[in-house]
Amino acid sequence: MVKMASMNVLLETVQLSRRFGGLEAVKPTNLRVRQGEIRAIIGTNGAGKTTLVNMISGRIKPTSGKVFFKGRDITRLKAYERVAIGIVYTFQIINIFKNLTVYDNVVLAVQRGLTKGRWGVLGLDQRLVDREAEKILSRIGLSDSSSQIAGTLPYGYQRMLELAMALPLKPELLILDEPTQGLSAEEIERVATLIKDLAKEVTILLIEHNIRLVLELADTVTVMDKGAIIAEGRPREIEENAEVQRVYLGI
Amino acid sequence: MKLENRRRILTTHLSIILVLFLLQFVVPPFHATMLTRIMVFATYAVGYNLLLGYTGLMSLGHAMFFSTGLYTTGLTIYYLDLGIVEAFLLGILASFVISALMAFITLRTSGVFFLIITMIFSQVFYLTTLYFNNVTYGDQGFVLTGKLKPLELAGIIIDFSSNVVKYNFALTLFAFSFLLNLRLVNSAFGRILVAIRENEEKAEMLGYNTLGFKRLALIFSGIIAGISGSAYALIFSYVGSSFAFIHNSINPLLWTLLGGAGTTIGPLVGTGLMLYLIDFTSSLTPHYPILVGAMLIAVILGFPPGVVGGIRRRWLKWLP
Amino acid sequence: MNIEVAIVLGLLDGVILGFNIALVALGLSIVFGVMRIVNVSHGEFFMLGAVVAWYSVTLLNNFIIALIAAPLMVAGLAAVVDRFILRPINYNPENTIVVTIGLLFIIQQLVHIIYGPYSRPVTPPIYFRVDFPWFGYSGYKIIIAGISALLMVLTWFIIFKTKLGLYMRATQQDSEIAQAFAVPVRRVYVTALALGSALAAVAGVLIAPVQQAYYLMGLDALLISFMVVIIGGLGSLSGTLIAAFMVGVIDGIVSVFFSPTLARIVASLIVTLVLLLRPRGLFGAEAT
Amino acid sequence: MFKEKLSRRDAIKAVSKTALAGAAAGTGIIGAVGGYFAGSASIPRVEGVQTITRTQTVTQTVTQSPVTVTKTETAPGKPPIKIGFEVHRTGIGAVYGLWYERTTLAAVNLINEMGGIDGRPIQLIIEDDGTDPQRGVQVVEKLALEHKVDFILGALFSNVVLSAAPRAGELKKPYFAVSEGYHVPSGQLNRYSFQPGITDVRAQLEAIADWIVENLGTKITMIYPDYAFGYDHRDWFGRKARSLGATIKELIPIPPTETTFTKYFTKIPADTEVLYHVMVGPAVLTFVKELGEFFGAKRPELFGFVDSIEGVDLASPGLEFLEGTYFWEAFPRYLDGYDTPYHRFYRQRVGVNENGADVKDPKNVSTFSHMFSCWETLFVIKEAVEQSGYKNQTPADYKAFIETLENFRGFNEGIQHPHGPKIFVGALHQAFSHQFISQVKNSRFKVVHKTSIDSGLYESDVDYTKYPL
Repeated sequence: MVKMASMNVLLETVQLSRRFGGLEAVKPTNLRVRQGEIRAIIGTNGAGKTTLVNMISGRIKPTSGKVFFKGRDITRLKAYERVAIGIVYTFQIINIFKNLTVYDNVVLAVQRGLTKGRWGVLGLDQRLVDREAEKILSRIGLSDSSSQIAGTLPYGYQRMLELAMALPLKPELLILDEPTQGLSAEEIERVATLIKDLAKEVTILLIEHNIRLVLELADTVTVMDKGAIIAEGRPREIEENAEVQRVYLGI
Repeated sequence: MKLENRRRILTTHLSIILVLFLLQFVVPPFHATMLTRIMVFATYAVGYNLLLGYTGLMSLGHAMFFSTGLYTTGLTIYYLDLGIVEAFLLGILASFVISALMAFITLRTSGVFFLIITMIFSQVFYLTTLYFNNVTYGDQGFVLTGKLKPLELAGIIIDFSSNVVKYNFALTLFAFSFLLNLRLVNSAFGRILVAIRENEEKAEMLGYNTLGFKRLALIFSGIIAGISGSAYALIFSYVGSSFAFIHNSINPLLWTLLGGAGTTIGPLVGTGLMLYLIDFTSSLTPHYPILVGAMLIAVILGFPPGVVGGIRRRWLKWLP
Repeated sequence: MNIEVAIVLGLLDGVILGFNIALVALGLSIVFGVMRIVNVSHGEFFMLGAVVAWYSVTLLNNFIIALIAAPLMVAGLAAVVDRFILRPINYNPENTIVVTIGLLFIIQQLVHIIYGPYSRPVTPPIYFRVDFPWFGYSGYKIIIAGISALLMVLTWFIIFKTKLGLYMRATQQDSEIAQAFAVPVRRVYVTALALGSALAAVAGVLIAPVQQAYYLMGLDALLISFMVVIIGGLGSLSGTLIAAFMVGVIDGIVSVFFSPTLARIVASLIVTLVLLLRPRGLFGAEAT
Repeated sequence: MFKEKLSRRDAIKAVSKTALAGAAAGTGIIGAVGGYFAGSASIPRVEGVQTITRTQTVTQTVTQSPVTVTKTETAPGKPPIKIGFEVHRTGIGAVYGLWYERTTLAAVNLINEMGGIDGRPIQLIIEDDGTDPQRGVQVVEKLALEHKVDFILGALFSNVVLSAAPRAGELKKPYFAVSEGYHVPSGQLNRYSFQPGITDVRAQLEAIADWIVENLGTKITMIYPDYAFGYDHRDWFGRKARSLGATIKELIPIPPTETTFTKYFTKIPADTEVLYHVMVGPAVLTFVKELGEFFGAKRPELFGFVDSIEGVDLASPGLEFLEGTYFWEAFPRYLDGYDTPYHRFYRQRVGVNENGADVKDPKNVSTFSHMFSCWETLFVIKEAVEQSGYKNQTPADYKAFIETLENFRGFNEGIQHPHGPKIFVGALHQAFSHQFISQVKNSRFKVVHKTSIDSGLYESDVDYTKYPL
């Protein structure tokens, strides 16, 4: 049983593993994410990145092992409870309320952020909610299209919206699962700036294929292969790591 | 829901209630009784819509909630000689208990399975009313005539055998559930239900206890259905097991879909349309149930948003 | 009363009616398995079978014709339903239930108009009485069991030994992947619905001489096959059969020793338990 | 026996006097007069108990009926009298509904030919209730408030009667049930609900129990549907049979939804002498067939209720087993069971042949045993309107109408009452008549016994005349 980790470790997984039937998607893994860093996880498809972060965000249960957040064992917490303590996850495939207005999307996040406790949301000051929502909207420059149906926004804006919806939840650990997937060059730029901007306030766990972006953003890079961590270090070190080059860059 | 719309919405709903109130002075007596019936069943539909239209859960077991109110009120008056108020409140209490129970059992399933399990539980309830027919008189049912003690409010005697009382009692209950529903769906709560309907996974990742909110929705829905059941017992003074049968679960489904699922006004419109349609066609042909069938198919195939849903889509975007 | 006799008879009745229930439930199960939809009007197809039986016996004085005509007609009807009602709504599970409820009302009323409100008896093709030591029993019922068994073997053959069956099973596994492997999913859907409905119709024909042909007889058949299919596991053939015999026997025996209504209540509660604890049914495949 | 039983209630005492007097007189049927009789002033001659022995072969065909109707034109310019008819055109009551409608139309036509009611033609307004309690209430409201009918000819099925009658009471419309259920006389309805057309089930059982116990056996097993109608049988017959020294060996309730019955037969005790079965609903044929398969030749005596096979041809496949068994009939399906000119006349007008089937389609068997209640009820309304001087829908006129009706003591046999004379107990709002017991011979009913009217009378504390108007 691991004793409580040093103060600056925000998230820690201990021998965390998951198997689907015969396949061991994630072998027992120990991952440590420090407060305030941007941590990137890279690896080929099926390396187990998404499974790992899903266990961290609580969307799937681990087969064995534990997850600690700020030293507290949260392995048993449900996903929505983890959100409440500051672990926020954004999906790999854009996942917003496509049939609702941009405004409603943001408000749903805002009102959650404004309430503590289970049913607190039932008695909420609508004016306050509106004000907060406006702030968020203007931050991502969607104030004008607030009454537009979210699904009709350009792809990039949908991604921006999704990221923006994470803010009101006051995350301490923000898990971004391939946020630039399918975005155009300048859309990627916009997202990148937003991430840098966010990083001032929160710790970020970033799954990303776009190496350039990873090297540009990440403080630390973790490389996964076949469900296990094979390397970890500063971007530069990783770039030079022969092992990584072999499995990942295929060199 | 933006603030500027709130006033507009409230006035719309209040004026609908006002119109319903005024109608009783102008329409011929038969239509007054039809409206009474419509308002009772519209209340039922409002409850159903909260679950189907806003939370996206399709139940085939609401006859159970309706009948819980119906039987509790009916039996307590019949055997315990309770007053109308007590019996009515007990009816609400009972439907709360039952729907809470169901909320915790049935919501472990989802989709088609939720639909089937609610249907089966409702079937169990129906069979139970038959099984204990030495108490419930089963399919034959029992009558409350002469057992409804007139109420005395501030010197005014309220006698439930009078059509005026029936009408305004129905109106009061409808107005109550109508506005309660409006309040719910226009609140943060309602927005969460819609979020669950639209994308439960995302709603959970926004930190909402989706299961908890679904339970809450089912309970509200069940209570409102129960209220209409109790009201039916008091207004039409007959209690029988046919109200627990599956057909009575299909009715609110049809009414809601026809009027427009996920609209606050839809249930009233749907119920009104359907009851009048049946009353009209039944005098032309004995085979009016065909109409019910045709309607169900027509709405799903031809006009998914339903009447009010369509109006909202085309003209009044601000309608809740 | 004589307990042994009751049990013997309960078993006999249970198994023999189990066969008939199984036939109806099998149809429901195939449709769900392949298309992932619940056809609420399935019971009406059963009823149509019985009504057709009455017509062919009364007008043509021939029972066999019904055995062939009924399933064909119903299969045709099913194909129409698939094309003009289910496909347009993309087989959306909830909507399918709503429209098939609608279909239920329409079929019922059409039969009411054409065939009338009467509950009409149908002369069995063969009639003899089997004498057991303690009681007599209808020979025709035993024949029903035989034919039903035959039809189930046939169904099994179609599903496990033919290309069509392969397609069906593939679609049941995952319709997208099946599509990718050039399985004509749409046609598989039509066939599945037709086959499932036809089974219900045959069951209706067979049962007509035992019960009668009545325009409201469908709902009860539907509810029972619901139970069977859920206990057996939606989409699981073997499960459906075992469950059918279980339900048959339970109904056969319990309702004699206790109140039949109580038996129904208990059965329903068992079903809900199964749904909650093993959503895939007692004999259904386990979750992966 | 009647003495201490009837000493309670004056009404019933008066009745029994007339009945007994009738029994003493013991003469046949009275002339074509028909009509009502009030108080004990005019004593009707009512047939006493007699077992029909001699087979009456039908010589003349139904069409040559001796009864002559004096045709009268309805007084010109008089407004029609509106009668609303709540009928089961759909749902489980549909078969009955079909024939009830036909009988009612026949009666209305006849009455109008005879000059209508109080010189006013009857305008019949028909509404279907789908055999559904909820719609039943709606129909009453529609008839009373929209069509503004004077009277409502009510429903047959218990649940519909029970849901509709209270509403009719609230709307202060006289409601005439044509059900045989124990609803009206049980006192749970109101001052406005009557059942003058047909005897209620309790009275039927009171009347026939003696015969069953005397002629068929004392060890009785009862099979009945597991719902309200079945319980009426279980309770009322059970009580009466025990009081007559019979033992009920076993009670076997069967759910309405049941489709196969063999399994229940194992519960029938071996020493059962009489198997009392009342099954309503479509499953009855299966029931009988399986009964046959189960027992074969070695069966106990069977006593059943014609309700089971109303509208069903006795020659239907599988019913052979009923050969030699006994049935209760309210009104003999086969003319020769109770061959009177009025009966013939009635059949002719309704269009039913001497075998109880449609004259046009002999395969289409009527619900003959019950449907006469519509016919006779309409004539009771006519009688009461004319006696009470009811003119229009004022509280005063309704009061007069109801009180007049409550003062009726019975109805003489005639074209108005082809089913035979009736005793009417005003306090119960209920009529009492002969009951018939028939045996199945050569796939047709053969009446073997006709009970006296007063054997059906039971004591009751219900007194509708004390209910508010």
